Amino acid sequence: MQLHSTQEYPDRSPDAPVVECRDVHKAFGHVSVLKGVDLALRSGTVTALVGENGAGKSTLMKIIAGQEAPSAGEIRVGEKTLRAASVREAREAGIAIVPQELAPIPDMTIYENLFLGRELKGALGLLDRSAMIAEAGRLLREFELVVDPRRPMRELSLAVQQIVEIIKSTSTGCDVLLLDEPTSAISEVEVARLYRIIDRLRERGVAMIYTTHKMEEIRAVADRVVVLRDGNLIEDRPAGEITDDQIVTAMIGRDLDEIFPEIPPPRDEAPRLLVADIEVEGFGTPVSFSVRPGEIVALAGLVGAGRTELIETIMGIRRRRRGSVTVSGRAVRRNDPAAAIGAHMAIVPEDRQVAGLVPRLSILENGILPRLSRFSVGGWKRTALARSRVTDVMNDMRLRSASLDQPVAALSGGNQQKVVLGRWLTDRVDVLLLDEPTRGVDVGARSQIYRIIADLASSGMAIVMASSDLPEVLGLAHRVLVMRRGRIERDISLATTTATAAQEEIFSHAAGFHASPR
Amino acid sequence: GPDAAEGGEHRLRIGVTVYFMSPFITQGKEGMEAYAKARDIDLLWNSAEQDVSTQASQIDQMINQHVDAIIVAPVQADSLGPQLARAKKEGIPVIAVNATLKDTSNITTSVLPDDVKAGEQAMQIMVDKLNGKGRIAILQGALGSSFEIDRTKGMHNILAKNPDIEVVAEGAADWKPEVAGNKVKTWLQSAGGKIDGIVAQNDDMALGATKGLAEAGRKDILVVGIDGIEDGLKAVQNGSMLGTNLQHGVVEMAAGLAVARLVATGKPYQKAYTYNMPIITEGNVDAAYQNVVTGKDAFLAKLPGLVDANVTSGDISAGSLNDQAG
Amino acid sequence: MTQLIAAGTDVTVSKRLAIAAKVKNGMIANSMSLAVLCVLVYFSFASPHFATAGNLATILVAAAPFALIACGQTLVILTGGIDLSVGSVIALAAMSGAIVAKANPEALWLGIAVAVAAGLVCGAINGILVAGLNLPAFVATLAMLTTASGLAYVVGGGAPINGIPAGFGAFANTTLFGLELPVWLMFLVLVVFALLMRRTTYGTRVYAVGGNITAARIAGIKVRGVLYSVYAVSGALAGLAGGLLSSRVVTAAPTLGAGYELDAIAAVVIGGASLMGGRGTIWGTLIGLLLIQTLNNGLDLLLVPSYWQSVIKGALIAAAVAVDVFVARRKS
Amino acid sequence: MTQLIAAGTDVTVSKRLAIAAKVKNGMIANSMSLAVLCVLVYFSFASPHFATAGNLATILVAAAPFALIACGQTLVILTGGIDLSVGSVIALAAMSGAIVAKANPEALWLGIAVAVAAGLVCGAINGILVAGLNLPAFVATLAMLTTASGLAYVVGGGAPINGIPAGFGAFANTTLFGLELPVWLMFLVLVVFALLMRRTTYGTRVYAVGGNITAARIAGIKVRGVLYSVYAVSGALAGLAGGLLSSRVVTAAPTLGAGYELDAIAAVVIGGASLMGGRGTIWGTLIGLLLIQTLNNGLDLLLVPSYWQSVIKGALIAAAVAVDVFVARRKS
Ligand SMILES: Nc1ncnc2c1ncn2[C@@H]1O[C@H](COP(=O)(O)OP(=O)(O)OP(=O)(O)O)[C@@H](O)[C@H]1O
Ligand SMILES: Nc1ncnc2c1ncn2[C@@H]1O[C@H](COP(=O)(O)OP(=O)(O)OP(=O)(O)O)[C@@H](O)[C@H]1O
Ligand SMILES: [Mg+2]
Ligand SMILES: [Mg+2]
Repeated sequence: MQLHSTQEYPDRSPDAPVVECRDVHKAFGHVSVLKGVDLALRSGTVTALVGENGAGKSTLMKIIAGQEAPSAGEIRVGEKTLRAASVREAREAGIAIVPQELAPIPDMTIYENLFLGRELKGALGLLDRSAMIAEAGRLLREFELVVDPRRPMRELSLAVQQIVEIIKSTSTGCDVLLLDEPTSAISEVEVARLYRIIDRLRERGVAMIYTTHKMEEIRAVADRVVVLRDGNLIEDRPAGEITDDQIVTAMIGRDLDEIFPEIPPPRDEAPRLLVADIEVEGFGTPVSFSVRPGEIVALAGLVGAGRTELIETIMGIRRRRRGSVTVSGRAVRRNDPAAAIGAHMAIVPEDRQVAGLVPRLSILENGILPRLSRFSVGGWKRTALARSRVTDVMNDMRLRSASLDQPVAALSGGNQQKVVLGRWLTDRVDVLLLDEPTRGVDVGARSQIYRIIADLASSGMAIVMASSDLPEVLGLAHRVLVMRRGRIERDISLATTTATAAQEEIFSHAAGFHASPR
Repeated sequence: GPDAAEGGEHRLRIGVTVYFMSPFITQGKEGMEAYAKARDIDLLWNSAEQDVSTQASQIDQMINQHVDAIIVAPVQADSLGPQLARAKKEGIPVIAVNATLKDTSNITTSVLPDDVKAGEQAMQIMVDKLNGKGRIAILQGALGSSFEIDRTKGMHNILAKNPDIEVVAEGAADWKPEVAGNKVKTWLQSAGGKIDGIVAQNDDMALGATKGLAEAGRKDILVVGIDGIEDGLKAVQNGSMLGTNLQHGVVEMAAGLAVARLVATGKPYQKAYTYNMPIITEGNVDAAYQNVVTGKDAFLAKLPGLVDANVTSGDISAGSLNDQAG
Repeated sequence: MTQLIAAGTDVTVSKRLAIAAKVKNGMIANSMSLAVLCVLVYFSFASPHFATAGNLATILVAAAPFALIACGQTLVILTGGIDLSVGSVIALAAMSGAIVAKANPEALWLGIAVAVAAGLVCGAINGILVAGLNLPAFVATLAMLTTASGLAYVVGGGAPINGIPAGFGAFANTTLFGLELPVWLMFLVLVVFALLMRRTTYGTRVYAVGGNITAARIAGIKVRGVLYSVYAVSGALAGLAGGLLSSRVVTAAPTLGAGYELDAIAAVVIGGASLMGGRGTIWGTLIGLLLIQTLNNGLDLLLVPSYWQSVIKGALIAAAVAVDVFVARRKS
Repeated sequence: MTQLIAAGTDVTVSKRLAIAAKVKNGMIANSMSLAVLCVLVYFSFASPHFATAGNLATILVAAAPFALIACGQTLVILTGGIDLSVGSVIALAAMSGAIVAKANPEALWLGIAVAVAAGLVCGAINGILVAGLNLPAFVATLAMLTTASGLAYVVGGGAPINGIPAGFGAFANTTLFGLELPVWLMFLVLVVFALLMRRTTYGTRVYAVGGNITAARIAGIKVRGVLYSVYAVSGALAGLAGGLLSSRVVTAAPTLGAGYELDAIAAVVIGGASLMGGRGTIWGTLIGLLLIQTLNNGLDLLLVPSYWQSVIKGALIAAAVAVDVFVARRKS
């Protein structure tokens, strides 16, 4: 299997940097985000770029890729200084990026997205669609993704979109590849496939930056670790010469104790959430389960197992044709998120860009969005009350922002995630549905969010959490429901199973090795 | 036409395409329908919604259907050359009604108002009232239509003879009262309030002007219009307008159909018919109001006879004002 | 400077910051207000008749019906929609109102009420088409534009309504403290809608639906209700505008209001709103409206020929928005 | 760039699948085509004059100028923009062309050339405003609508152009194999643009820019160039339409083409395009156009009064699109 059949790669001296950032500064208005970053990437190496949410990682990558102009400093490729904010020049210099916030063209098909800007042409210079479809199919199969390349992008889950984005950037024959949290939406099986691709690119001499908040990934791919804090590059060492604790300390400027808090056992009361015989759209097998007050139930499974669909169906976002959802003994009207909210349910959706936030509205307004009636009298907004409550919860969440009146679009990805969770906590929540709750959240904030989840559970909330992050599942949940093809394959109690055994069981059931005969 | 022989008796099918269903045309349609009913004519009525291209297609459609004659109130004076040439080739007579067609080579005859004269008459009313000296403003219709062009021309004909009349403002209010009201108020500002009269190219704008003047507290300023619509006649009755010109759509358009019938049945006809708009002032406004508004149904009942007589005599505006004339 | 909102942040400080930001973004720094100011100053110098109380009142009276429909249009555009039908809804409302007023000379206010009701019905149908049947707003309101315009002719049998009692003019022509009733009504509507959008949860809902409809739905906002309401409001305001327009000239024609939708949409977009939804303010719309209306009036005052007026207006609007866009990009 | 031709993949199978998918998505399953078919069948029964060769030719001739501007409009809308100016660009182009034709009776083709050139200039200015100065397309082209309309009056001194040599009518009225030249031109333009959009990288770029401008930029597409080009194309096609229209009736008036932009945009949107950009096809536009033009012709043939025509057209368009939307949602 070879990605590039015809491209020739010139010999390069292994020590000469392929791309170099020189004294890069960036400020948004008065907010200084990068304060003089020097970074040189060498051919065939993977540099892990780590840092807290809002440290400036994505900003640095965007500057390298020509999507943003630096306030000062320059990007050099070989002997040449790239023109600021010119995507074209960066591309021509061989720089490709998998952006953190994906940029698919939803109305185009997978293959059109894959070949955007480098379409295959046949006779008369006309597009050769069948060749593109065939080649796209091959690239997708290589990623073990069984999906028709002619499907429009908009029909695909975030995970598949992310995979397509990875394939798109890794198959261009680039010399520099910037991966900005490429694994935030995909599960471990896909991550492993990504590692294989990265290894191949490394052999081919591609210089890579890899941003992630997951220590295992750093360990798996990185040759070198670079830590950004508050816009300064404060650590730059070979991966072998730095410990996990050192990385964390460099990132957050202090030591971090145990990531996972103590989780008290669930209360021995009647179930707070009762899901009975509901069908996940597109699958057709009824699903039932219950969650007690104080219990954290994790949904595990591979990408496409139907976890997101299940959660959305419970919340009334997806159509529920049959079955019932009961909260504290009262049935919740179906297909009506407002009714679910009225029943004190809350959701943190998987894709915050599409489903979570109104990017142009301020943090404050996004903060009160699900609780408009609480923060108003007769429709009149109680701004002072809203401001103080939202300030409180966002402080609890350790949100980094210039002010509550900043549009959420201007926040870093992890901080946006905090807004999406925090905004529910201004009022009572009985059932909390979390879909990949720590997607793109840094370790410090993640342990903070885990603590909050634990606190919420101990206060009697019922929590359902879909997560592709296995340590998170094992460290937080009381119970794991393993999903496959829209049904619950297995109900594992973590109180009675060891972590390794549980992990093995989750894997095998998710992959279908234990598939029950139908 | 294919349906021509129907019970031995040839029932006429006449196509009509008008520029737009303006109030005038709507009124005229009633006249045409009354006449068509009395004389057993099938009317194929289309409106071009102010689009020449649509009108060209409608004429094509009528040629396709082999009508006996086409009556056209053109969107534009100098247009439709190829379509009318085709009609001529197919032997279908074309009669222009209400608005002119510049190229007369393809039209059989026409029934037209004298818009230049209407403009002259409107301006003359004003000039007479001001004794040949004063400051006036002119409200034009939508620029470029033949009505606007001819009425403007007529007004300037009179102005040329009266050098002591000063035009302080002249602009288009697109035939619309609300636009005219705003324009007039603005002009009053720019003229420092020194305007003696306003001549409008239709009654709608004249009425809008009277409203604008009332808002500005200047009911002393004289206003003249053209067309003689219901509210315009009323305004002349109650003195808020000085005068207008009556263009009686019912009479004018029905005359067009009567002429088309002459042509289609091979009777003799004149090369052109002209509708002269009677001047309406305080003195004769009541009779006009009677014809146009209060006694409309009675008037329609005797319209076919009146129109046939008019077409024969050649004076097609006769009876527009005085019903006893029919 | 990025700062962690420390526990116990002083609320008043962040409030003061918020106000400062608002002033900066919404008013002083808005170069469009400056453009309007330039136009005002230019006309004041160019014509001695421009900056007079009487003329300013004339501008306001002419602006009033546009302000009403532009308010409704702002709401619609904020949700990411568009209402092309307002022009012919004005005509239909005016015709219906005029017929009723003519038939009930003893209860002329019925005319205005019927006009508003007719507008509301049209708006509600738009709302059903867009919110209920998921038609693209452009198609739905374009269909309504055509239909309502046809109905306006049907109502009057193809002709304008003449012979309306003179008393019907009272609504638009009564003067209160030196200004006509429609002007006061315009002020009232502007203030009410500005408050509605800034200070009430309804406003937040409208912004949320336009900013991200999926997120709004998941946050429990009844998206359909919001969509429905903005079209209904826009229709009702168009109906009111139609009633006032026909009261002003004491007549009603099926062509009344034709093309007004473009002026109203232009005002909203010149005022900084995005046709993609989620961005725009009533204040911005007012500025856009003032620019258009001042140009109309000033160019008339300077006796610029009608067609040159079009040329100048088009060029100036493009220039003003270009400067606005340029400044906005420089700032960010 | 890399060449990624797979060895050993069964190309023919996937090709066959692709065709099947295309047929399903683009034609048979498109309920809008069905709506057009229903309308055609209804009129054929309702009027003996409808389904005649002569009448179908009349429909095609009337459709031709709309097809030209609708093609350009499709491109503009695919990029997420809108071109409101086409109506008055038609007028300006027709006026300029007519003046030149009148002055050069020995070289009448100059008239058409000048019309196209005038349209191209207007389109290019739109392109500069949108792509270069980042004006919202709505504002830029609305300003052009106003300006070009004013200029059309200026060119003719406020009046239509009279006295154009009759020979100027040859362009639009010459018949070739039973159909007028504009009809052949329409076919040509439709085929060329359909190919352009489906089979060339230019088409892909247009879709990409409208689908997600950031992604397009990241993929190295010259976004400005693409934006610029679609407005220029739209302007040039409007210019050509203006030339043909004035040749058809051998006249040119400043009001020619007024309001055509709405019909063209309606055709595009009825054909399934999204005003947000990225979705739509030339084929869909053609279907939308056929619906509108067939309704115009058939209702005229049935002698439906013009204002009832408006009502019926509005209601039918809303209904057809509602069914289309409903079917599309059911499918997905
Ligand atoms: N357009 C913008 N306007 C203003 N501030 C911005 C903008 N984009 C980013 N920022 C700010 O810049 C800082 C750095 O953001 P960036 O996205 O680079 O962080 P990051 O390191 O990638 O974080 P994460 O791990 O959450 O993705 C953040 O504080 C963010 O609020
Ligand atoms: N590997 C795949 N191959 C083909 N289709 C897939 C694959 N993964 C996902 N899909 C498509 O995406 C749809 C939903 O997947 P989605 O990722 O939302 O499920 P999920 O269980 O929530 O997964 P996760 O939460 O891990 O992303 C599936 O119905 C399927 O059509
Ligand atoms: Mg980031
Ligand atoms: Mg999921």
